[in-house]
Amino acid sequence: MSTAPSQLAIEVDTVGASPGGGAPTPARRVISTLRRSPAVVLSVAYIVAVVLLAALAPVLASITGWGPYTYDPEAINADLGGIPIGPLGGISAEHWFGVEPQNGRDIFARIAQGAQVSLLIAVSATLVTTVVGVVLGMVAGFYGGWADQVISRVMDFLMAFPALIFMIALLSALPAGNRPALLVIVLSIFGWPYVARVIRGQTMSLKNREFVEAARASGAGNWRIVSREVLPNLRGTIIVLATLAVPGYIGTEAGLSFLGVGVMPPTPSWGQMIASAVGWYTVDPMFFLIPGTFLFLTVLSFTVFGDHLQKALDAGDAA
Amino acid sequence: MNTTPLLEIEHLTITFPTGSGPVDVVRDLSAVLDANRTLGVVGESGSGKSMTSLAIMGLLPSTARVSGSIRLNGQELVGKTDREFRTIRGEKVAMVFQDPLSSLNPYYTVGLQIEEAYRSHRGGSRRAARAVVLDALERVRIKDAARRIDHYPHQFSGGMRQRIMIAMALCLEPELLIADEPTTALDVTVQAQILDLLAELQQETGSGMIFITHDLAVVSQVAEDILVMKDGDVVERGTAEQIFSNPQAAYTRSLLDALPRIDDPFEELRGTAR
Amino acid sequence: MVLYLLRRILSALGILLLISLFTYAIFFLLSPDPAVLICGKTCTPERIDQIRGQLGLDQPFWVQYWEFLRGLVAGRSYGDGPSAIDCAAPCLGFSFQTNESVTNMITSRFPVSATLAIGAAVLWLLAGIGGGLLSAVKQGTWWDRGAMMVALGGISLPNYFVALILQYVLVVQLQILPFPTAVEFGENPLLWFQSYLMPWLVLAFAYASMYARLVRTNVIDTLGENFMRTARAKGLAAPLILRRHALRPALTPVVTLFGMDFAGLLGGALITETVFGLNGVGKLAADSIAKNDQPVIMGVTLLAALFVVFGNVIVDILYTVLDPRVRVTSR
Amino acid sequence: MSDTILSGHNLTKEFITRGDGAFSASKNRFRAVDDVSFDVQAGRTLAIVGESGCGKSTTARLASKLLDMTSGTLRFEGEDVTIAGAKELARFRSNVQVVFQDPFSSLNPRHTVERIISAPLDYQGIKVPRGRAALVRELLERVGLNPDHSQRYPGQFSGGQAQRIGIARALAVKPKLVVCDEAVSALDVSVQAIVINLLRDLQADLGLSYIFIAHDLAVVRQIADRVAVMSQGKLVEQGDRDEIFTNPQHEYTKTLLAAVPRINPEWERARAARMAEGTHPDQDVTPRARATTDDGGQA
Repeated sequence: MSTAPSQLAIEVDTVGASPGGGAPTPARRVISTLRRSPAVVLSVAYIVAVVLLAALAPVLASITGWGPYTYDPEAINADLGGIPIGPLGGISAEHWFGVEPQNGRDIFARIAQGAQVSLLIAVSATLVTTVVGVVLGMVAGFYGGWADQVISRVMDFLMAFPALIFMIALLSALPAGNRPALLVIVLSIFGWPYVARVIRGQTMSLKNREFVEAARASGAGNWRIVSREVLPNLRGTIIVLATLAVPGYIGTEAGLSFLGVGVMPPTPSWGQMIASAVGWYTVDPMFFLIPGTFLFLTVLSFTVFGDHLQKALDAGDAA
Repeated sequence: MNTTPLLEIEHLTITFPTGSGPVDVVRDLSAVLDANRTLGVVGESGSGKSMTSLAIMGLLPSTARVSGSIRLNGQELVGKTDREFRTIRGEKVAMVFQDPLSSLNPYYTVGLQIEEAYRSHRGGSRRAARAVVLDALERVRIKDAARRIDHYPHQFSGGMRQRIMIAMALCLEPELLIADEPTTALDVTVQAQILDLLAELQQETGSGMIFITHDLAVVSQVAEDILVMKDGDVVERGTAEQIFSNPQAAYTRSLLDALPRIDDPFEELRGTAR
Repeated sequence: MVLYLLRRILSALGILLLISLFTYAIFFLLSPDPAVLICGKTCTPERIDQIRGQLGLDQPFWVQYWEFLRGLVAGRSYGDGPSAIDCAAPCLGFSFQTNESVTNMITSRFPVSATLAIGAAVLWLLAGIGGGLLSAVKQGTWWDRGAMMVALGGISLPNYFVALILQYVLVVQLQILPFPTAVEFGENPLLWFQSYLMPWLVLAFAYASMYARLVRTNVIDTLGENFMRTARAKGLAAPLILRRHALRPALTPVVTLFGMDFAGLLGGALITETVFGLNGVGKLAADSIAKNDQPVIMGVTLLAALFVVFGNVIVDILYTVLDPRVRVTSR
Repeated sequence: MSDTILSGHNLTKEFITRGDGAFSASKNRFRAVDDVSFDVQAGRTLAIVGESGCGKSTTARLASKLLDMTSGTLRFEGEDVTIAGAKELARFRSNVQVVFQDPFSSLNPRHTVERIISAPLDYQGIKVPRGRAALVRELLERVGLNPDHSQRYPGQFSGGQAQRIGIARALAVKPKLVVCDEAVSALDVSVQAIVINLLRDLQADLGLSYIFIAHDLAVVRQIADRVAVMSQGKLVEQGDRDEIFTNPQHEYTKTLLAAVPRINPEWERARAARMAEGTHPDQDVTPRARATTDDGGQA
């Protein structure tokens, strides 16, 4: 009925041309789009490598013979204030990424161990914030009324909080205890509103779509409508939000650890490794370059993957 | 009479590249339009009717390939650069679109949006332009124009917004007005007012008009000549009387048969066809 | 309009009150006894009791919180009689470490944070908006791809990592810049500029990247709007179309974002200030956290919250000015 | 003589709108439907017409119990369903189904056609002895779609096809009344004609009753038995179709009818005469057969 925008005629053709049998599901179409982008393939490959590195940290340590906490006095020059022996921060067949100044701990082992810690924290925080954010966002968006009022006010409040300063203050005041678990809790408290806000908005617009009314007219109750009509349409958004949340939490965890309130030594984390390298950056730049590069590439890969995922899903919706 | 017609389109073909090879959205379209006359272009969605008007305005996406000839007062438009088209757009050919709300910029007053059209072609002071704008708003029967000139698009109703679009198109007194589904988004009573207004204004200014629509009943009221389009092809052309009283193409006939009528002379006929 | 403003400010004050309550409660519950901290190692139980009495720590939580609030608004004095210490409004108490007035500590550090924030903001607005706009207009070209790749790097690189790289390359290797030092502008303008240059760049890089991506997306979305087609159909010149019709809708959301980001930075750029040793509010926060100096942490948190909350109010008001749809529907 | 299947008495719906501008928090009451009464006869079609914002869609939602009314009573087959418990509501839902305006928006894009069509059975816990898949195939065929397409997604169909899927869904629970809310407004003329024909055929075969909401009077003329005209929330006139179209009483109805664009009657007569003579070479191209292929219905 409307005047044809530029592609209309063309789209009609492609719709008609789709093969009779097993049509591609939306998910399969997205995956095949993503596989065509070299940036996505590289990112995913890198993420897989880091996950393997983290998962196999103990195995790798036994292969190289150096654990993350083992000192190697032979690898450092005590006379020169403890800088690593050899070029590039002591990179050698024995220590693949060199050693830490002063105590000679193997950087490769600590990177692997740090990957485990960082990923564990980021993924856990992502899981918690996604679940909490999706549930509260859908409740607020779908039911509206006082439920929405309460949830929205709490969200406003948490988002107005100077989160970083407060997280630091809170973490510094909290007892040592299980640092990674504390980090997950603190990150989640301030992280869920950002998920909930998006989910709430989308739920509100989905709620007014005719297919939700159609389901109601078909005799569906609220629970069925939420779980079977609304949730499947939020799937793409949730996946994108979660993918983009992971690098955010990795970065925040690293920042907090860099400031000395995150993961506590001797447990390694990438941010904390960079922090301990600050005093050495003039003489041993590899000490901060290696964990920094790992951190950067990890955040980058998740962001690239998330960006492309979002684009692919949007394109799928438009078609 | 051997004068050049206002608009002459010959063998116009518009092609878009797609993932599965090039697709013609308009194929070998020819048409002639004289001043003071209205050419109706009818077709269903995807028939290519809007593409033709965008080609005349030079507003097709840059990926589109255009071949054939479009001559305005004998001047060839196909192949002109975007910069060259600027002297045509607004000044010689103006356009009214389907959805007046999204066609107006929500951030600026309607006065400014009409004024900038005028001033970018004629120059002059803002004060002088404002007088022209006021006059244009009054000509499209906007009540209390002196106050409404400083209002924003969202403060007007759908019909009023379309009047503003028409005022914008007419303030430069173009020789050709292209109305692309100008009443589709409007209620039937408002549609009637807008159609009347367009007819009156055309009589005043003597401009030519291309009226694009999917609605056969509407086009029968406004157009003297009609093109029926389907999938990029012109399936039939003729005067309104020819098309409606003696359609030749099967497609035109099927469209006419399918058209629901308010006073239906075919009631019995359709009954037997069922 | 006045009513709206009033309501908005009231709700902002409410949020601030809640934040102060939460912060206060958390420190009240979680921190070790401040009296012990102040007193030091050689301390008698009597001395501790005396300090507690003077600071009002022997009072119940609500009384202490109320006193704190009253001090903020009306000022207060610790202890009584001739030994009482006066603290003028807005009173945030005294540092446990240095006994300095927290209000003074913050006001003396604030200019550094403001300088950092303003300088960085100028850079990132120029680079972010300019870069994003150019990318949008030249969509799909090498410039666009290059700029977006740099921006992707900018949002993925932790700024302390960038800081270390910059310092290593510019200061250690190339020796273009001196080691950053704390210099007043009046003392040595060149050195002052040089010591701020890297922090500005580091901070601006991250924000510029974010803004460039946002501006690009917004401009591309706006270019696809129907009213852009109308503008072209009117025969307007391309620069005018871009300047008037594309930019305003595309940049209005950027104003919101900028308000929030800038307000956040005024409350202190923790990491950047710490890395470059700039004595701003952010570094004050980091230092006081390290030393568990509660009144200072409390003060800095409240200041940051104040900026964020009122930044929010200002942005909302600005929005009603910038977007006529929000402005007029309300009448 | 037909029985009344659904009747609404003095239906009123008020919405409380919060001043959505930034500066006001005042609540306004807006009466979208104001004291509207109607009866739907079994096997017949009641059309409700009016311009945008007149309250006709809200009336449709009240009649299908998608919205709760502020006041008034709704009876289905004589039984008061104004306030329905879970059991009554379930019975109501299995008797009254809805077809919506936007064929794409009304189909969940993430579900297959089979799941969409069988959803009402699922939601109402209705068992199908011969299997859902078989029923879905049957329904697809009934509305003129290829039954082999049941595993496709809505995005793979044209507008007219998608609207047929919506109709098939409405038919799944064998309802007695179908509320069509602007069900053909979003379709091209030729597709519109096919869908209207389909609705008429279904009415004849299954004895369905319709409430047909539309803004297009010409469409209403084709399908309605009775017509109700609404303006600004009120029902201004109601009567048998021919009465309303040939002898409207209310000023508003007259304005509305006068505004409908018409083809010059002389041209129409000339064409009718030619068609009656059968001078057209390809007389066999009936609108229906022709347009079915355009729509791709059985393609």
